[in-house]
Parts: sequence; C-alpha cells; structure tokens
Amino acid sequence: MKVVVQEAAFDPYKEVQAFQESLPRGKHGGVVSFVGTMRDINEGVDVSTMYLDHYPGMTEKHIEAVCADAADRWDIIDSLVVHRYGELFPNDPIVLVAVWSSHRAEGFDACRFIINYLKKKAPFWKRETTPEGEQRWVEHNSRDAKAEVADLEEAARTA
Amino acid sequence: MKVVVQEAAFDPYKEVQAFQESLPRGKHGGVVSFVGTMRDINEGVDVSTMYLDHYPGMTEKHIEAVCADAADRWDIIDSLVVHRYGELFPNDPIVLVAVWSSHRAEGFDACRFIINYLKKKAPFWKRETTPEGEQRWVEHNSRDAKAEVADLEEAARTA
Amino acid sequence: MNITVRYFAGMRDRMGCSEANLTLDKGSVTVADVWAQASEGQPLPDSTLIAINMEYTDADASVCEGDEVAFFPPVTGG
Amino acid sequence: MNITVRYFAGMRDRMGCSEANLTLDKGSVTVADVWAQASEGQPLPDSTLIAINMEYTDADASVCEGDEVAFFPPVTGG
Repeated sequence: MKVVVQEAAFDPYKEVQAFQESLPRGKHGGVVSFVGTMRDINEGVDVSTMYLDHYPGMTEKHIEAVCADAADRWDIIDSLVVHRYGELFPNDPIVLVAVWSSHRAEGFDACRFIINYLKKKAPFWKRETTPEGEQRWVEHNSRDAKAEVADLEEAARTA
Repeated sequence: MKVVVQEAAFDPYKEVQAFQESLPRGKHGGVVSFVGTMRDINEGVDVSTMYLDHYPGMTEKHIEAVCADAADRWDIIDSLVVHRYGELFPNDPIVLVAVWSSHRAEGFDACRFIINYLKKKAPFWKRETTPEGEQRWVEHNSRDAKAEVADLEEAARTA
Repeated sequence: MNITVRYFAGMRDRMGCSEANLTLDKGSVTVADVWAQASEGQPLPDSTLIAINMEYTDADASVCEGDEVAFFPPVTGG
Repeated sequence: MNITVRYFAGMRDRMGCSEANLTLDKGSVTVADVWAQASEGQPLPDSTLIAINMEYTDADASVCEGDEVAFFPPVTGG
C-alpha cells in the first residue's frame, strides 16, 4: 500500500506504471484505476482555479486506514493513492486510486470503496475561484455530514 | 467511442492519455479504467504463453455494441476499448477499458459493465501453453454459456 | 443455396478447417441443417455458440443465401 | 491543562486563525468546553466536524493534556 499527499502536479499513469514495477510480474490479473480531475464548472458556476486545503498528517492517516480497510474486505494485491493539495487548475488530476488484484470484481469493489470513503473521511476542503475572482468554499453537497460519518463508523464496526 | 482490436502489444496508459487529448479539457470529472493483464498461472497451472483467437469483424461489432449500450444506460462522456489478439506473454496487457464521465459513479458502473459484457459477448478464445509445451483451450469457467447469453439478451431487452 | 461456414478455436481443431463453402439443396434451411451437412451428421456439441452474419443466434434460426454461419465454443476473452 | 486548537477551511476564515494554544483551568474537559473557551461563547456551527489527535470524535468527548483538537467543515476532497 502506498499513499502520497503532495502539492506538486502529477501524471497519474506514470505513478501507476512506476508502482507496478515494484509488484511481482505476472501475478495480477487486473488493475482498476480512478483518476479524479478538476472540472471547469461546478453546480453551474465557472471555475478558473481551485485551492485544496488539507490537514497534514490526518489526511494521510485516514487515507491509509481506508486502504487498509479495503485490503481487509477484498482479496486485492496492492493499492496506490496519490492526492494533491494546494492550487489546482481545470483538467489537473486531483486524485488517483489504483488497485491491483487477481480478479477484476475485487479490484472494482476495492477501488470504488477507497475513493468513496476517501471523499468522506480524508480532511480536504476545496475553495473555488470564479473567472471574476470570487472565492467560495465548496460545501458538502449531500445529506448531513455528521450522520454520514456516523454511518461510516457503524458500517466499519459491523462489517 | 473508440474500439481497437489489434495484434500488436500496447501501452494502456499511453492509449488513455492519447484518447483523452481528443476530449474537451476540463469537462470530465473522472476516468475509470480497467487493464486486464496476462497472469503466469491459471487454475493452478503455470502458463508461459497464450494465443488469443478471435472472429475479426464480429469482435469489433460486439464490443462497439457493448460500449453503445453502456452509453445508453449511464451518463458518460466517452469510452475507449483496446483488446489484443494473437500471441501474448505473462504481464502483457490484454484489454483496456476506460470511461470518462462527469461523475464517478457512472464511470465505475459503465466501465464494469463494458468489461463484464465484453468478456461474455466478444468472440475471443484463449489457448494457453504450459512451460512443458502443452496447449489447451481455456474453457468457460462459469455456468452454462448459452444460459448466460440468454440472460444477457433478456437483460438487454428489459433494461 | 450457398452458405459460408466458419469455425473458431476448439471447433476449428475439431472440424480440421476454419472455413467451408456449402451448397444446400433445400429451399428452407436452418442452422441445424447447415451443421448436419457440414459435420456429416455429428451431433452439435452442447455448449456451442452460433452466429449468423456475426450476430448470435440458435440452431433453429433460418439461414439465407450468402449467409455466413459460425460455430464456436463459449468465449474466453478479456 | 494545555490544548492545541486547529481550524481548517471555512472554520479558519471564521475564527481568523489556523491554530491556537489554550490553557483550561478545569480538571475534566470536553471538546465542548474547548470550543466555548476558544470561540468566546459562540455556538458551534451545526455541521462542524471534530477531531482529537487526528481521529474523528464528537463534542462530548474528553480532552486530555497536550491533545490537538481540530474543528472543520464537512470534507470535500477527491
């Protein structure tokens, strides 16, 4: 398992290939990857730049916990997460999640689990700047966040 | 939508990046990709090379139909499939499925759908060679194939 | 009626060829008729998949002049 | 009891700082007590998330000497 939280821009597919070099050859049957990229529009408003705030230390800790949880739940070979913070521009990769497994079903399940839980648990906050220079913190766009965290803890306990 | 069936080896992530260059910048929020690679063991038997037979024309036609079906079912931006045939070696990428979408849930669903249905409908056949030079056609390892195709047609009709 | 028959993978090995041109006398022909003539009366293996002009079908389907009928084992790609 | 308090994102803007060191007189202290002193009596916004030493918790949790208590809005990464 490898988790990197960095300010520098990255090439997600170079990261996948570099990490794969460290794995035994011929053992994995599939790699499922998700690359989240910055869009130039959010909820109907144009966005020209984005700043990603984070809580150093807590971020890594919770992403690692999510990856470890995925490895407990599914039979996977390894996982890699790279997540940026700081200033981002449209089309920039924000996050990469890649999962190597013998069989594809486990890879899809684990990759989706990691990105879903990362988005719920890893302390990152997006602040968007419009072309007019207006800044706003992106708000959580689903139901009450506390209830969601409670659901997550409950799901983790009962799994 | 782009579907390529080729004999030559390929770098799946170069294909993803090259195809992405053709898409409008800043519009997709995520890319989900699956890369299936050749393992050096199958059902407990070592495998040193694999030959992938296919039905030229029918293969492309059915992969394209699966991608079109995915685009009907989910709100995705575009999809790319590259699949090899001919002689393969362990660790070689066999297939790439990549799906671009605004939101990740649709990307995961569509990518998984495409690889699952491709494996059921696209006419490819694997013949493995063991280190001792023994050759065997890989047999369908799930339940009765005809029932499965019927299930698929039924699912397609009622979706 | 002239028909092209194609075989793939294990079916090619079994039939000893990948493609054959058949002429059938009947006016109305099904896939089962094509198989019977092509195989000289062998039973069609249970799990065989069938395509007419690259579309999946079954042994009861009608075959027309110029059709390409393919017989092959369950697919194992991806 | 000495506590470090940290704020992120909109909470940092609201509080006008990212970090503060607090000294509390009480022997037994909860997150709610820390917030009350740090915010000089402001109500805790409804959706605020709380972490003690980088683990999620709630306003009733006990706080110990040297703990780092963080207050922040719902997360929006990924």
